[in-house]
Amino acid sequence: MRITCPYCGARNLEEFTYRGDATVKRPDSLDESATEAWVDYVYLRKNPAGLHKEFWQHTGGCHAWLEVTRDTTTHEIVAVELASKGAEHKER
Amino acid sequence: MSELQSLSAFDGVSAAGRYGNPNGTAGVTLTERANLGLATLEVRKGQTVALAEKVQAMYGAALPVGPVSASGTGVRFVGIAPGQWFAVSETLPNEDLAGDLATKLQGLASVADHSSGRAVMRLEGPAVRDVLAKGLAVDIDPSVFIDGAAALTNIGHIGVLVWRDDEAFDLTVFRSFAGSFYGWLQASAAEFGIDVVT
Amino acid sequence: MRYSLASLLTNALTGNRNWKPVWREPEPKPSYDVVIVGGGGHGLATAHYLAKEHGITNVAVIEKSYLGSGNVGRNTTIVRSNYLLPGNEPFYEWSMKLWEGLEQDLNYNAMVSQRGVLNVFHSDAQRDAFVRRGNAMRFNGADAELLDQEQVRALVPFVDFENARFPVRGGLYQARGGTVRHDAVVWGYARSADMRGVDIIQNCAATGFRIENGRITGVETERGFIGAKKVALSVAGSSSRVGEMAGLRLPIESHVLQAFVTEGIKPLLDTVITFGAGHFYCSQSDKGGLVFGGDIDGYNTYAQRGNLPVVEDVAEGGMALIPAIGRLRILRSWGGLLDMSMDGSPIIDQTHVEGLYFNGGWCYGGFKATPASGWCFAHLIATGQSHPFAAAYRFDRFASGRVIDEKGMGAQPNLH
Amino acid sequence: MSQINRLTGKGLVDHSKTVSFQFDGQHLEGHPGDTLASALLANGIRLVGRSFKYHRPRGILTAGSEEPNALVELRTGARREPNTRATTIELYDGLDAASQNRWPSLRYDLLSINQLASPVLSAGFYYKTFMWPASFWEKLYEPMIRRAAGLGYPSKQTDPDRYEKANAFCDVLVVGGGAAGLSAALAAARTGACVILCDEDFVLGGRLLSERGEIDGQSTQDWAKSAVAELESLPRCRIMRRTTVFGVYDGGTYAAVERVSDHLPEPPAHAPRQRLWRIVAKQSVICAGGFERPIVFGDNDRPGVMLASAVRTYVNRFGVTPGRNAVIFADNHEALRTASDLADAGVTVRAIVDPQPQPSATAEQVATETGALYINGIIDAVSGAYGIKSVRIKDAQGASKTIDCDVLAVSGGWNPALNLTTHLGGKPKWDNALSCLVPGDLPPGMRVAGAAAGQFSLQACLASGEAAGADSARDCGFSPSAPSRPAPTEDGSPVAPVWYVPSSRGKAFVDFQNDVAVSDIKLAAREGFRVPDHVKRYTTLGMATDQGKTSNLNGAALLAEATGRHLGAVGSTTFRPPYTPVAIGALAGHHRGKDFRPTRLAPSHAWAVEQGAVFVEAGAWLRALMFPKPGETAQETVDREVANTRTNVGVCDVSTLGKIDVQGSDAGTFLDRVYINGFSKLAVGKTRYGLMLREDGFAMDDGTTARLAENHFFMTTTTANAVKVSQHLEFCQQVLWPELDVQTVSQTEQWAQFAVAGPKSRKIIEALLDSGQDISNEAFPYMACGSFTACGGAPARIFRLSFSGELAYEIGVPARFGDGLIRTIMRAGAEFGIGPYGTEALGVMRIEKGHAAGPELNGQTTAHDLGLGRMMSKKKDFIGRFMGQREALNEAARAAIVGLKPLDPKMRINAGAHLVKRDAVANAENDQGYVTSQAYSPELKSFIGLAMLSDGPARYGEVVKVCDPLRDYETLAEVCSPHFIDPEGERLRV
Repeated sequence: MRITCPYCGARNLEEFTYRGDATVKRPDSLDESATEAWVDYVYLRKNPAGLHKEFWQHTGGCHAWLEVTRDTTTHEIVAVELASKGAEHKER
Repeated sequence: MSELQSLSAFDGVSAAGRYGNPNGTAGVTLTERANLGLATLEVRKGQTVALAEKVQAMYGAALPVGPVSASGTGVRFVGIAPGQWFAVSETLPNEDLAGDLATKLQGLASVADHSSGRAVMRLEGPAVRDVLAKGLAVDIDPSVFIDGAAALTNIGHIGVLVWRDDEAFDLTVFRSFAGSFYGWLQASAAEFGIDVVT
Repeated sequence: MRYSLASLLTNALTGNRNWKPVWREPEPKPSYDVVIVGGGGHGLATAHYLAKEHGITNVAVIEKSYLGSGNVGRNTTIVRSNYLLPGNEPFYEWSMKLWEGLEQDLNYNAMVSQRGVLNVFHSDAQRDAFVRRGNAMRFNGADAELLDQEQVRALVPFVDFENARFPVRGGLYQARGGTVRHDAVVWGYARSADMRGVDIIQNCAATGFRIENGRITGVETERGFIGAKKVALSVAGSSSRVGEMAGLRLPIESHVLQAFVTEGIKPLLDTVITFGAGHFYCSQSDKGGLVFGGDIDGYNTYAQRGNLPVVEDVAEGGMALIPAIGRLRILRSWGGLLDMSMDGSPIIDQTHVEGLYFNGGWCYGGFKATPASGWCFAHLIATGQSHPFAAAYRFDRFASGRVIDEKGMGAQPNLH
Repeated sequence: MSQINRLTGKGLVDHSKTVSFQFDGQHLEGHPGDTLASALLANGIRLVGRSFKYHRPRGILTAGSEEPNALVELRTGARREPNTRATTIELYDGLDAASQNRWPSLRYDLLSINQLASPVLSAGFYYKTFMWPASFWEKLYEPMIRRAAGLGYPSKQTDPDRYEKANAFCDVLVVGGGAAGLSAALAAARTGACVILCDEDFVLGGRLLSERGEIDGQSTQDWAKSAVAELESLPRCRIMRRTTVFGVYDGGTYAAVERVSDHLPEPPAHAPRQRLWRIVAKQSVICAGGFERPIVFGDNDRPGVMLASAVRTYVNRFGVTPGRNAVIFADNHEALRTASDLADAGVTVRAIVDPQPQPSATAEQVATETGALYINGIIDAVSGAYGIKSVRIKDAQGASKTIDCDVLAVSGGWNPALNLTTHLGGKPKWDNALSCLVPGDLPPGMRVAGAAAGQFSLQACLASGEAAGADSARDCGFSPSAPSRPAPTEDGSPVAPVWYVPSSRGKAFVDFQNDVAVSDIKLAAREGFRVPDHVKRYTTLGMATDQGKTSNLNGAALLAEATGRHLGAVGSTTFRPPYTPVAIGALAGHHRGKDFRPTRLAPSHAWAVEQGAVFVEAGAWLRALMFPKPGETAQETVDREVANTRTNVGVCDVSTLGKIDVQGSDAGTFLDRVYINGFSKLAVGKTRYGLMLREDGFAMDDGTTARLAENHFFMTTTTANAVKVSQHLEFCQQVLWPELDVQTVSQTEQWAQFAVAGPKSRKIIEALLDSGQDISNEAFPYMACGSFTACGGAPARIFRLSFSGELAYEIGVPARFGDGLIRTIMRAGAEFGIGPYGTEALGVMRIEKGHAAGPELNGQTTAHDLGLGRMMSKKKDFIGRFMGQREALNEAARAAIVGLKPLDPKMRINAGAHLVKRDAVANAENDQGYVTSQAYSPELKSFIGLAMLSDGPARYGEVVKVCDPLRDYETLAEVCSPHFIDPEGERLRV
């Protein structure tokens, strides 16, 4: 499998480190009532057969964290973006 | 300067000479590039434009966007990651480069010294691409990997930053890996013969 | 027909014309007491123990493909009970005991071969971790021995003791561990369940579940609706896919584990060996091939195949441990879909749907767990109570924090 | 006897040179260009091996990599290669091969008695017996089976040869250098596209070398030569001979193995034996050719029975005839060429046997031309166990006739070699016209041409190859010229294949190597194994080293008949990598032995070697474990190093700890969120200990972080977790809080860092520092840090930290000065009795101080377990905060860290031992915890240990039993505080 890093270009699988589901969002850790959200965030996964948005880090290259959209039945990769996208506008 | 002896990363690792296939001219020549100034700079939040302008003004180099390198007066800036560059200098040796960058780019980039943390070597010769192909999973065909092109990747389980300088390839690995990397290089270059110059 | 040397001889004399099918191929009945989804090792074992231990025989096992087409036919056939944590060790030791009596129980030779399982270590820290594990095994009545370098050398003289990057300093050895002929496990359980009246229905994928006010009433399948008082899911790598039809969101990811076999050679390796400094474990099949594997590919997948980096990683581990295998050739590689749970340990539990039971999250442990998994799942289905050996395998451990994390890797399936 | 079956002047071998070799100790000769198989045949040798189960005598069936029978042990000693196909071994001078799976000899093999028992040894017989008594399986049955099973003997010695890996990139990869492959490569390469052409053979041409056709007025052999010449002249085209593409992986990745030196007695100096190629191609054209099918009939495995196409290969390419009297048994017209080729080579063709229902005029004519008898009928029986002597032929009318012959050329038609098209999950589809499976859906970027696509005729191969090559180049953005070869018109009327001859006598084999016969498949079907995968697993059909290349379809046909289904509906098993077996060594390449993984050396390594240090692997690092003096035991060394550090001063290289630079205006906030305790309020010039959790609330790593400047922190991690922590921080930065102004970068390699510990450490640091810099207790108290210059201007960072519990400093300088600094420290420390200490002594001292390390930070412990629960800030957000609060992670019953003192100080507290109450039995119910670390404390003159004990902190003073049944050891120990020495930390602050 080859992943096209938005910065480095297409590289072999061994350069990337997998983390998993990129659709989960970290809840507020100060909200003591968020137990269910936290259990879901840390432990529960959709694990779809088909398109899956997932975190990879290009640890063998630029160390960028990526959001890769990949078909788990064919391994076809349909999109790759930097996970930090939009950081610039977040700061405003 | 300090009375402490300064040792290069290849000290005790490589010795000058001809290795591997002894026939004909060596397929590759290895030259260590010791005492270079090496540093990383990472842009501070929201300072991308300002940093580029400052680098242009101070070092006469256009900070590259993407994995290529740009040379200014005495300093080469190699793109290694979004908002991150690896700076290399002969004129500002060892710790000097990081100091110089930190002062001049104050507030625009976070600078870290790597002059001691990396081993830098130059590989050239008729078989250089064949030797590198044994570890480098990146297409270095001249038509693709043009002069100045750079890649942060792995060779034989060792992280390596490589950039092309005309027909030569400069490679950097972390200092502690110098011995293992040299072992891989010797094995991979053996069939072509390798000249080690120091 | 009972299997024996006598039956072999008599049938040989009649040109082997009188052997009967190992299992029937019945049409599905309109309804059953229990429908087990998944005709793999765990599903069939569950059917066998439901019938044999609990007298529940109005049971159907439905399989989307052919029997044993999943992980039970795609693993490296290793059985062992060398676990560390209280939630796991009693369960796997019970599984070991069931393996030891399996062939007589099933009247089917699954070639349970207690040739020993050796885990080598390379450092004092690794040794201490193995000692902690070995003592946990002893505390639970399992067998375990700590071997020094010389004892390891005696078992596997061709291991690299001279020039290794990570020298072997000793090992943890379980003599009762070993290998089992994986397909025979499928056929043996299927034959036994079938003889006890269980309907085994191949090429019958579940397409949905009928749930009426919180209670399961049956399974929609490719071959029509099948009513059921209880439905039991035992679908390993397809857990999330099938579970979703019943509204389950599971602490599970599907990953691929590759395995390899070499050409058949005369006996070389008499035990099962696991490398502690790389990803490599290996045994030699009775046919002569070295059967080995390593780490999972490490990304979610439903394709039963992996990629090249892991192939190379496993080969490097193999050469580092046994440099004599360099000229042996890999004949075939394959991949199995692992139901990797978030703490690396399985789940055998009821679901929020009344009458719907779940069995999954087996990670690497599925094959060796087959008998105990079937035993405990059958107990849960029959009695509604978790079996003591599987008491820790519940969904609620993730919310409570009582996770069973053998490797201490945390909530990241591909690290277990 | 020398080469009695060599056809003088024929073929591509070099008749002018001879090559000598050995088979089973017999000295023989061949020519350069031979394979072992062709050379054996040239010498009249037909008996080459024995089958797997019945040990039946076997000869040579094919001329390619699909060979199931002629497997030998090639080479001897450490280089012995079992199961090597005689048909693919390139003959070299001095080649030494031996037959296998026979004892005592190939001709007289004891286990051939298995044949007599074959009715009992039917498919799956072993599942039905060997069950009583259970214990006999390991003792008796299995060893017996294992000895009989397997084929060749492996070498048990280290493989002496080198292997390597290489990467290649191209526009178009062409797999196979036959008619289709050469056309494809030409069409693509002529456009200027970057093309790689791989062929498993040592001469390119494929079937072109084996047939006597014509292309563009040239012989096929000459055309192949000129095509190769043109390809070699094209700058961006690379031809890789002896290179098998064995696997297709995602993203256009193709794995190939190049047999660099296998055609030589041993690899030349500096050359590897084999090389693994990882080829990344934008487009690929699979031109792997096809496999001819045997016909299944009684005793169809006798030496001398050979595929018709293989016979042509031996005659036309190698100038060898497999025999002098031939019979042809084929259901198709193409095989008739075998008769003509043999006849023209001066070999007597006795008969052409045509099993088709209707007689064939064409066949009859060829028979007349070749002086052979034409019989529309079947082979009824074969005689000659060690080499076929005659065949009995039965004609359509039932009349039978026996004909003497020494070679029987068989053809049941062809199958495409479509294996590579299915590696990514593509399913082959049934083609009724061709009566075989053809490629189905192809992976992105892949095309198939020639026989591999079911285009069997020469014209079709050339045309489909050219088209596929051109289209592939076009898809890479090049512009090919218009096709020069018209797609051929319908090539011959398809005939229904004859799969097997039901009426013939003797065992009829489907899978030769594994001895799977027609009866086995019928039995499997009878027992309910009706899908190909079940039949395969039950009978072992297609599991042999040829993976069913010559047997799968015949097996499926028999299964179809046995289960009353149409063959197209039966389906097939799955092809998986590798296409042909691949040496494990090639897949490992350089990475074996010491090169398995790289080794990281610390800045003081060379110096430590000079001191005679003993080293230990710490992840990728080699660290000094201890510095023994002559005559010391390990325990004495460690005791000395500890005692000296506690009484005088010691030095230890701690450069391997992870060091991470954290900068930016939000650096403090960032650290607050990754550590359980706060850092944003840490004063500049101060250092603080911190603990990190995973998001699930369990401990991940710990270390100290120094604030060098307002916006500049310097974090240290454990050696083991350095990489993991970096990646974790990058995730937090880039994914969780991209809005923060924080930059992190690893500085592990930049700084050589040494711990100087002991009552006299300050004197040494003072001696190192350049004048005018004050590190007195007042100016530079415990946990202080700062930047200084040392030894004449070297930049130095000093941290007043202590892992040992003594007055101690860590001094860091740029790594290039590391070697110089350790030598200077030793010189400066000499007068104070300085001594180096290794990780073992370091471990002892940290245990004496109760500092958690790897064994405690094992991923299963929480802040509470480590006695750090109170550090968890209630006010702020941090990783692991929420899940870390779960009751199960904080309840008293959890095992938490304690110290253990043996009642008898001479008794060890074995690490890994479990803990039970003093009088309790050692079993699971009573298990209350485990020992994580143990050491001998010279100061306390006692063994001590750290342990995780249920409700431990509340049990100080209680005596527990330390149980290590694994090592048959027990002792009693008192639970105490983990801080054995200087619990108040006074020594740190002097």
